Parts: sequence; C-alpha cells; structure tokens
Amino acid sequence: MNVKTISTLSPVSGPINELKVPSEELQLQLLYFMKLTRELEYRIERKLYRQGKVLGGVYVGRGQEAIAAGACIGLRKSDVICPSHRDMAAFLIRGMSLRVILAQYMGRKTGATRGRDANMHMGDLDLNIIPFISMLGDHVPVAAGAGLAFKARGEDNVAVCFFGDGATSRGDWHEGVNMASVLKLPVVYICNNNQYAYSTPLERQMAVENVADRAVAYGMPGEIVDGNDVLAVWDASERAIARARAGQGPTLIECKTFRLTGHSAHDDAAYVPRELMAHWEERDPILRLERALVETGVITKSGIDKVQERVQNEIDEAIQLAENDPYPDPEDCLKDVYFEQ
Amino acid sequence: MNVKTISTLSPVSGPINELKVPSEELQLQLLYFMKLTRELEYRIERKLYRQGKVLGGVYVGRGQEAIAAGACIGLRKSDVICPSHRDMAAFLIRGMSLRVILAQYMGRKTGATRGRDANMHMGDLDLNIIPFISMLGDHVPVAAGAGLAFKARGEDNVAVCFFGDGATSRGDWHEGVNMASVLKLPVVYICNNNQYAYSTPLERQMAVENVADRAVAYGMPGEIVDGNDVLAVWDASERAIARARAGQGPTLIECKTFRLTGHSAHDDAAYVPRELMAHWEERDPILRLERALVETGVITKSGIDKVQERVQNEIDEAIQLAENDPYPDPEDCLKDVYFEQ
Amino acid sequence: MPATTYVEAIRQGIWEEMEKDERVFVLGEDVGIYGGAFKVTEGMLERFGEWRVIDTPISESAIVGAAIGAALMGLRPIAEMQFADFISCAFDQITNFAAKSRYRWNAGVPIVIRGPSGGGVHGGPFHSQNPEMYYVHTPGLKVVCPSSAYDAKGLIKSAIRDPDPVLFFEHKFLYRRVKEELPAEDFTVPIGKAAVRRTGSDISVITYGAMVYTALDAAKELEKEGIDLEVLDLRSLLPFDREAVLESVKRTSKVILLHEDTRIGGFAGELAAVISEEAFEYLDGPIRRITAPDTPVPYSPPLEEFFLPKISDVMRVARELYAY
Amino acid sequence: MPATTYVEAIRQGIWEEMEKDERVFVLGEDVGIYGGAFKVTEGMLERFGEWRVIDTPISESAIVGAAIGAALMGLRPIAEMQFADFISCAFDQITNFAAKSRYRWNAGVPIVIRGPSGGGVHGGPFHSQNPEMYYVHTPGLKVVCPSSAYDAKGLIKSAIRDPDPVLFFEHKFLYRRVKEELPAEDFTVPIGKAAVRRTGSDISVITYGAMVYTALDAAKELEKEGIDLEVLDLRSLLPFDREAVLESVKRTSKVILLHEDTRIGGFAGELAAVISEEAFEYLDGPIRRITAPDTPVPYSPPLEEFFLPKISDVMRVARELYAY
Ligand SMILES: Cc1ncc(C[n+]2csc(CCOP(=O)(O)OP(=O)(O)O)c2C)c(N)n1
Ligand SMILES: Cc1ncc(C[n+]2csc(CCOP(=O)(O)OP(=O)(O)O)c2C)c(N)n1
Ligand SMILES: [Mg+2]
Ligand SMILES: [Mg+2]
Repeated sequence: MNVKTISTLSPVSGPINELKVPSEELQLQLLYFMKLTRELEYRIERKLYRQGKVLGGVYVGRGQEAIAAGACIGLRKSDVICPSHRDMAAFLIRGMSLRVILAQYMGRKTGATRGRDANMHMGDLDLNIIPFISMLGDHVPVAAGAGLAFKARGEDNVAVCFFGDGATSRGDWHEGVNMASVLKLPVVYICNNNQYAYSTPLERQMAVENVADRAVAYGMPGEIVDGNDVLAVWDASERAIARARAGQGPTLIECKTFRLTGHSAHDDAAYVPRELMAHWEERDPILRLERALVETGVITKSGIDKVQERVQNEIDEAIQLAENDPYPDPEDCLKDVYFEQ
Repeated sequence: MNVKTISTLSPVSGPINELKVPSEELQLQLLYFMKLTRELEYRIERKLYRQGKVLGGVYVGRGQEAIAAGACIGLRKSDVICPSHRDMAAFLIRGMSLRVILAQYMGRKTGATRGRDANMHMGDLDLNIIPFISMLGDHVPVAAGAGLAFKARGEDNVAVCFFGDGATSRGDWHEGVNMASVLKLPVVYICNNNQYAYSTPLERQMAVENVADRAVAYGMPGEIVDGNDVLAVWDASERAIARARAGQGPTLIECKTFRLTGHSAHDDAAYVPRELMAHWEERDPILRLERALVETGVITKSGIDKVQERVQNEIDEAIQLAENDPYPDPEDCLKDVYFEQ
Repeated sequence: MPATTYVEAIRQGIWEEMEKDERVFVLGEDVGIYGGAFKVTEGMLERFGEWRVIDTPISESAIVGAAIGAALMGLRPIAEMQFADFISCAFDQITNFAAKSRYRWNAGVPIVIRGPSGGGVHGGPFHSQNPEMYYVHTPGLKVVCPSSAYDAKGLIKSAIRDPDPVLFFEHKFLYRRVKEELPAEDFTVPIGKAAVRRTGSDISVITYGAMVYTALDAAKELEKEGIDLEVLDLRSLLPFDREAVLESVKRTSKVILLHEDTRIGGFAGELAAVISEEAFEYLDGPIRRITAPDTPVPYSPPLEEFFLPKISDVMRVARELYAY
Repeated sequence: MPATTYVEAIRQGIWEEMEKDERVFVLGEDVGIYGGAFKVTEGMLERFGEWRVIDTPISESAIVGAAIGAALMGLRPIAEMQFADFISCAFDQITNFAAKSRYRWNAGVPIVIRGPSGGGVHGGPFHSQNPEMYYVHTPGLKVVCPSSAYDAKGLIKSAIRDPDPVLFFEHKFLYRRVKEELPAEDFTVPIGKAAVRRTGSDISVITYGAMVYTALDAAKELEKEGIDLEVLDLRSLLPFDREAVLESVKRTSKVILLHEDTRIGGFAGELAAVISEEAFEYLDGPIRRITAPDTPVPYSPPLEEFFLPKISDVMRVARELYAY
C-alpha cells in the first residue's frame, strides 16, 4: 500500500508543517495532559509499584502519550471512549480525577472500580468511558455497539476505540471493525502501533507493514500518522471524528509510536535493540511538543517548568489523598454481581 | 481494488480463452465428478430428504460444483483438505465412496462418522480429509495448523481450506488466515462467494466488493476467479498450490458463484430475486463445461449422456447399499469419546 | 382464543416489548428479511425498521459485543444465536465482558441472548447442544430455560426487562410441539421461580426444559403402579428457586434430578450439592441423577435416542428409589 | 539434588518430552524469544529452533485451532495460554473442534493446552480465573490441576503423551512457592488418579490445586483440637478418581468439598452428586462445600482475601461437621 505518514512536528526539532493545528489553548492543554500522564505513570510504575503500594500488573504508555491525548482532546462529553491499556491521557482528559485513578491502582474503595478491578480497567458511565477488559480486542465490537446505539437513536456522537498493534490479530477485532464498517457506525478506531506486542515484534504479528493496511479489508479509510506528533494525531482524529459524525462510518488511524519501557513493570524489554530504543527516545512526543511550542512562542521554557511543577503538585496531592483512602470492606466482595435495589 | 476476474469459459457458450488448461483426461474427470456431485446432491436433497430417509439439515452446492472440483482435482494424496458445507466434489475426488457418503446422510454405521455426525461433516484421515464443524470459520486455523505440520517437517504438502463469503466475517477466519500469513504456511484458502450467507446478501456481510479484497490485510495474494468456470478454478488453484509448495505462503482465491437453491433443504430462497437466480442458472457450471468440451471435441453429446448414465447407475447402486446398511447400535453412543485400547 | 405455540409465544413476547419500549431491539444473523431461522423475528423488520431489527454479519462474538456496547449506551438489545450451539463463539464476550461489567464498574448490561438449544430433532453434535451450564457457572449472568408457551412468553418479557444479562435457552424440540392459550393481557413470569407441574408425595423429580414432559409422562405411567411423582420445573437455572427445591425434597424425601444436558458438571450436580447440604436430614434415599451420557449429541436416530433421557429411564429409577 | 519449583518442574517436563519425541512442539504468545510470560519455555527456542517453539500472533483461538490441525497431521502440540483467563477466547475451538473430533470421526487430537490459573496474586478479574469447570463439563477433554512440583512434572508428561486433548491448569500462586526434590529419572503421574496427602479418620477434605495447602494447614491446626482430617488431592478433574473419593468418604463418613473456583456449577457439585448417589448410606452428616463466592475475582487485597477460601473456613466447617 502507498500510504503517507502525516507529521506536523519534526521528529527532533520544532514544527515542520503547516497542517491545520488546534488553537493555542488546546495546544497548551495537550501539553498539560501529556505531562500529567507522563508524571502520573512515572509515579505509578517507578514509585508506588516499587514501594509495594500498587500490586499486580502495571502497564504504562511512556512515549505514547500523544495518541490518547490527540485523539480525545477534541471530543464532546456525549461521545464515548473505549481506551486500552496505554491510554492514561484519555482518562485524564475525560475528567477522571487523579485521586480516583490512584485509588484504583492502590485498590481503594474510592477507585474507579472500588477495588474490584486493577490498573487501567477504569470506567465511568458519567464520563462516558467504557473500561477495557484484559482480553485484547474484546472492546472493539463493544465500541461498535456504542456507535450502533448512537446511530439507531439518530445522535451524532461517536465512539473512539483504542488498541495496540497486537490486538488486531484477535478475532474480535476483525468481527468488530467489520460490523462497524458494514453498518457504517460512527466509530473511530485508533491503533497505537508501538511495533511490539509484549516481546513479539510486528512481523510476527502480521504479514503487512502497516496496521492501516488492514483497513482495506473493511472498505474503510486507513490513515497512518506519526503517533509521537500530537498535533498530527489531533488532526487525523478530527477528520475521522467528523466523518463518523456525518454518518460516513468508521476510520482506522494507525499511530506509529514506540513503547519507551517494558511491556509491564516487571519487564526490562531486553528483547528490544538498544539503538531502536534510543532512536525513539529522541522522538519523545512530549519533548517534541515542548520544542514546537517554544519555537512558535506558545509557551516559554519557564512556562514549561511551571506546567511540570503544577503536574507534580497535583499528583503529590492526589497520592496523599488516595493513600489515605480506605480499602473496601471485605464483604463488599459479594455486592453488585447483579442489580441491587 | 483493481482485480480482474479470470475466466476461460464463456458464461453461456464454449471456451473463450486460451489459458493453461488441464489435460483432456483431467477435463473428463472434472466433468464426471461435477455431474456425480450434482446428481448425488439432487438425490439427497430432492429424493432421500423428502422421503424422510435423510433427517436433520441438508445443504447442497448446486451451481457451485466447479469450485471444489477445480481446486481438488490436482492435489496429491498427501495434501490435506478442509472442505466446507457445499463442497461435495471434494469428498468424491479424494476418494470417499458414494456408499460411505450416503450412509453418512442416512445415519448408518457405515457412514463416514458412523452415525455420530450429520451430512457434510465427513472426515477421513486416510483420505486426508479434515471434517468441517458447523461453527463457520473454525476450520480456517485448523487448516493453518495442518500446513504448519507440513512446514515444520519440511514436507511440501499443502492444506486446501474451503469456506463461504459469510464465514469470512468470523473471528476465527481472521485469526487463521493471519497466522498462516505470518508463518508463511502452505495453505490455499478457497472462498465460494455465492453472494449470500443464508438470507444475508454480501453487502450486509462486508463493506468490500470482493472477498479477495480482504487478502491485502494479510499480505497474501488474493485472486478472483469465475467460480462457475472449472478450468479457471483449476488454473488459479494450480498456481496457488505451487506457490504454497514452494514455501511462499498462503493464497486466497475467491470464486464468484451462486447458490442455485435455498440455503438448506427447507429454504425456498424467496429472498433471492428471480432474475438473479435466472441469470445464474444460465451460467450453470456443468452446462458451461459440457458446451466447452463438446466444442473442443473432448467429448460428444452422447458421450455426456453416457457419463450421466454412469453417474446415475453408480448412485442407484450406492443408495441401495447404503439403505441396507445397518444403523449403529444404540450403545455405540458411549464409545470413542476418548481413546480406547 | 386459539392456542399459541412455544415459538410464537416468544415472538409475541419480543414484539410486545418492542412496541412498549423503543430501546428494545433485535440483532443477529438472518433476523431481518428472513425473520430468523426459526421465524422468531418474523415480520419485525417491516414493523420496526432496520435499526431495530438488525441483520448482522456471521460474527457471534461481535453480535454480543455490540449488544453490550449498545446496552451500556442505554438500549435493550436482544441478540439471537441462530442455534444456541454457536454461542460458543461468543463465550468470551459473555463471560468476561457482559457478566463482569456491573461488578467491576457498576454498569449493568441489560442484554438478552437467546436461541434454540436441545436435541431430539436429529441435529447432530452442533445443532443440538445444551450450553446452559457454561453460563450457570458464570456469576453475573442469568440463565432461563422455559418449558411451556406461557413461560416462554412470560420469561422472555422478564428477560428483556431485566437489568442484567440474561441467557434465554429455548428448546427447539418444543417450538411447535407445545402450545396453549395465553392471556390477552400483558404478563410476566419471574426469573428464578420454579413451578410445580404435578404435585406428588413419593419422589420429587426436579428438571427443566423439554425433560419436564418426560417427567410428566413417566409420572402418568407410574401413577398406575401407585408411585406418586412430584414434578418441579425449575424454569430458571441462575438464579434457581432454592426454596422450591428444598421444600419439595423435604416433603417427598426422595429426589430424582433430570436433565437433557450431559452428566459431569451438569446442573444436577449443583442441585445434589444444595440438597445434600441443606436437606440432608430429610433424605430417605440416595439422590439419583438422570442425564444424558457424557458424549457429544450424536446424529443417527438410534444413537440420539439412546443419548436422550427417556420416560423409561425415569420410570426405572423412580421404581428403584421408591423401593429403597 | 536441589529442590525444583513447580514452574521449573513444568519446564523440565516439557523439555524432556521435546528431547524424546520430535513431534512435540510449543506454540503461543511470547513463548520463543521471551521464554513465556512465566518463563515456562525459557531456553527452548535456542535448543529446539523456531519450528518447535513458535511465537504466534495474539490469537488464542487460532493457537488452539492450529494446534488441532497440527495434531491431526501427527504432531504433538503444546499450546500456551499466557494466562488461563484468555482460554475463554479459544473456548469454541476447544469444546467444539478438539473435544468432539475423536467421537465424530475417530481422529484423536493429542494436544495440551496449558497456562497459569488461580488467584492470590492480586491479578484481578482477568488474571486470576479458575476456568476448569467449563472444560470439565465438556466430554472429550481431560482436565488436570496439579498441586505439587512432582505432580506438575509427572502430569505434564502424561498430558503430552496422552492421545486426547488435555487442559493443564497450572496454579500461578504455586509457581515459585512450592518446590521439592524430583527424581532424576523419567517419571509420570497418571491422569485420573488422586493422591491422599494426609490420612485422617474424621472428615475427608476433597480438593485440588492451591487449596490442597489450605486443607493441609487447616488439618495441622485441627489436629491440636483432636479433629483428624483426611486430605485428598484430586490432581485430575476429568477424569477424576471416583474410587479414591468414594473410598475416602466411606471411611470417614463426613466430607468437605473445597475449591478455589466459584460455587454454583463448581466441581464440588459433581462430587456431591457422586457421593450422595453412591455413598449415601455411609454419610454421617451433610456434605459441606467450601468454595469462593459467586463473584468475579476481585483485585483489592481485602476483597481478594475475602474471596479465596481460607484455612479458617476449613476449620470452622470441619468443627461444625465434627460436632454433627
Ligand atoms: C486475548 C489476550 N491474549 C493475551 C493477552 C496478554 N497480553 C497483554 S498485553 C499483550 C501485548 C499487547 O500488544 P499490543 O496489542 O501491541 O499492545 P501494546 O501492549 O503493545 O500497547 C499481551 C499478549 C491478553 N491481555 N489478552
Ligand atoms: C458460527 C456460525 N454461525 C452461524 C451458523 C449458521 N449458518 C450455517 S450456514 C450459514 C450461512 C453461511 O454463509 P456462507 O459462509 O456464505 O456459506 P454458504 O452457505 O453461502 O455457502 C449460517 C449463518 C453457523 N453454522 N456457524
Ligand atoms: Mg504493541
Ligand atoms: Mg455464501
């Protein structure tokens, strides 16, 4: 396939491209949410987990923050999102509080699932977030179903569904995108192609070069964007969202990116060549955005420091609150399996 | 996608095209097997079923006989096939006897599954036929696994796997062809696109025009052939089989065809427009082959009558045998759930 | 009023709920133009339009997944499995996404998944299955197996109105074989309540689905021998009517557990555990199970007949137990 | 000889079978370069090469489907599920294709499907499941749940050599927590044979997997009170050792059925049915079940601790039963 990758930011310096860009306010919001995401996941993975305050599995999106941020920042409250396991920015942008998120990771009663489920498995119907389940790809038809509800009711909301390159091998992924295509449902499918699924490189996952090549099989547009360029992600998402709202059906956006960490907190990613990691570290999406915003005068260097400070303070505060939040009562285990009056 | 449909036979008259054709002997064999298939399924669906001698569901491939015939005639004994529910010619070509097949349909002890399973669910390891299970698409990864065994052992056998257009919507179909592609397994995937899945037309099944368009998503060749032209099916299959034997991985062949009957014996296909049915009746693959063979002098009209006579006699005889074959003993129900010494 | 068949009762139940509640819709394979393989949704496409009667691709997992998503957004989906056997393809979505949703994040998934199950029609291993136990063993789901037209209609309505995921297993052998006059007015049958089909004093036969008739026929025969069977139709398996089971067992002190499903891990095991835990002192004899043997459902008539529990099985075991 | 952990025992068992029989191979996600999420296949890629240690796409259903196809062509596949929870995605292939193949057309499917199951490690609802019953209820399959390093090694070898599909559920809590010295020479543990872990005269505790240790710990405590528990480790659930169960129950006359899996439709039900059918006259008290409650497996420590059956549960029920 002959696909051009859309980029607005130079990989290692400032802006290179005069694509449609979001307002300065939105650019600053993106910076804030990406930095908040980075710092929050840093604390979870490198501090709280290592301190034994977060138990079980921890998966972070270090190096991939631009994707969920760029895709979610332009959504309406009435749209619904189905994030995957490296999309922390999505939760933050939708308005889930740091305390609720941290309490989730620490298994507290105040967490998004009141201690029932772990880590990224956070949902909230008031925020229109449908939570991920571990079975990769399962939320792909679920997102189609949300879109179906919108379409059946004549609403112009959209469902935005996130997944990794590896998840596209699941049967449910195929069934879900196929159904969305056949019924022309208002869904935007966003793939973070970080080129690995756990230790498995892309070429062991699919016999095509790009995840977007798979869109052809569903008669839907497949677009490749530089996933470490938040403005490019925003731009592609805006167009796909508009398409969905206009009743033209689903779009698949592939965001090329890289996981700047192991698969989960216990994995040192020894299987990733050092140079490859270094190559992508240079293309850190947050650094790229910072450089661009400084060059275009949207923010100063000290302005960036202030954002970092704000982010740290907010997280410090939230950790304090969450750490002091209560655990669920043991007998809560028995509740809410079914509707209770 | 820009795909050319390959045809060698004119839809309504003789040969139109000088593609590579099989030997005259093979052409005559194809004629025999297609006519045998037609007559056998006619007896099963229109006689034995209506006489109450075949119980349960009956699915036939009337109008689609060229597909399994063209794809199987060139296989080696050591190749394996995974037929679907409209591929009777496959069983016949592989050497399953009429009596075994008829006994299968009549639930006799001498049937391919000794009365345990129904209709097309026939398998025989000695003939290298892996039987279909009802769950559409399930045999697609199974075929990949057979190919995997060949490849792992360094054998140049191939697995040929058949399915309908509708089955390609199943998750297992996706997972299976994807795995075959990634591991470059020697599998030939053959789709009978008869444009309906039960009552559901193609456009409710997929948002692409051709099933072959889906091949792109797996980096494998997708080829469209006139599925009512047995010589074209043969030609495409030969090339795909050769490719698989040479270690170049799987191919998807889409055979455009039409179901000249209801979905199953109890369905009158009222949802199919009359003109569409008439259009395809004119393109009956057996009539097309007969005309071509007569025009090229491979057989005479009376030669064709003789084939028909032979076919009828063979089936008459086999029905007699099968009808007198015993039913399984009731207690056989309990046997062979596990290996028995 | 003419009698209504079991299959028509289901159709009516869905139809009436769709008339009453515009959130209710149907999706599945061939449910639209064709009206469903067994005609349960016949005429609905014309009446309710293509966004309430949705023909889908052959994608059981996505059918259920989409139902879940639509339910979370406020709709009330009814997903048809063309045969209940194919629910296996949606097992993951049902047991992991739908069943656990409320527990995890307090978001109910009010979906109904329905389809024809059961044997007796020469369907063979893949058109005759009784998949109920896979779901009975999954907390968060409800499982319903009606045996009569009245129950079928009343329970499908309860299922549609239920705030949690309900699996509704119809017995295809009963589709056109049982019928009865139904009330003209709206009625429901509560999920989780059993029905005593025949009161009796000697032995309780606890069963569900098509086996209810096997039990009743056996009871009629045994009456001649002076053996008085009680027949309890569970109607729902999850939740099941524990009180009714224990009440009956405590009264008769002898119990036969009967189902068409296979034995190991079948529902009779659950019942045996509950009874032997909670009514141990009332038992005057061993708990006896009558079930299909542990094999796939075979196709050929003599095999399938052997496979399915029969009136004679119930009679034999009842006589043994009576004499105990 | 140093002690071998449970997880290492499985690795050794697979390794030795691969050395001995070139038909044996491994496939699954991250089993090659990475050596498996829990390192069960570590070093195998280097030793056996890429066609015997196959990294697959994330496609559980195709992993099992491909294993079936390869097995039919004469190989002996071992399919890894990264977590046993994800076996749900392959449910259809396992229960319909693999389980019914021999019955239908006499073609055995000698595959092993293995993976880490069970809770106690704060894995939450999707990394802690006990999926055994879905397969125990499926004729044609075998289901194994080892509790010790010795059994893990002996049973994985039996599973690999078995002519039928075997589901091998490892308990991840035990992976590195239990170890023992293993014989240097080749040994197997037969599928379908239980092991008495502790002989006792008062009450039989019948269990499997990690709960064996809960039972043993409770027994040690109760000994002080003069209550003498027998602990029977089933090791295999399908087939299970009916004789050993009945023998033990007939001897002690009181029975506790203990499992980590949830209650309704759990294996305790099957055992209760068999016992109350075949050892009814020997019972001196109700059959008591101790199981997880009917909920998903919760994540937060206090919830998960509540969820899992505990030593104190066994002690409480044993005291009640002793006093009965
Ligand atoms: C059905 C299923 N199989 C296996 C896993 C285990 N698993 C968790 S994440 C992961 C890799 C996912 O790769 P990808 O989809 O590319 O997402 P990424 O982690 O790279 O963002 C695997 C195999 C799972 N969660 N679900
Ligand atoms: C998983 C599954 N879902 C539903 C069915 C019921 N069913 C049997 S054949 C069929 C239509 C198949 O259409 P297609 O694949 O195009 O094959 P065709 O019958 O047209 O040859 C359906 C829906 C099934 N057998 N398996
Ligand atoms: Mg990835
Ligand atoms: Mg078709």
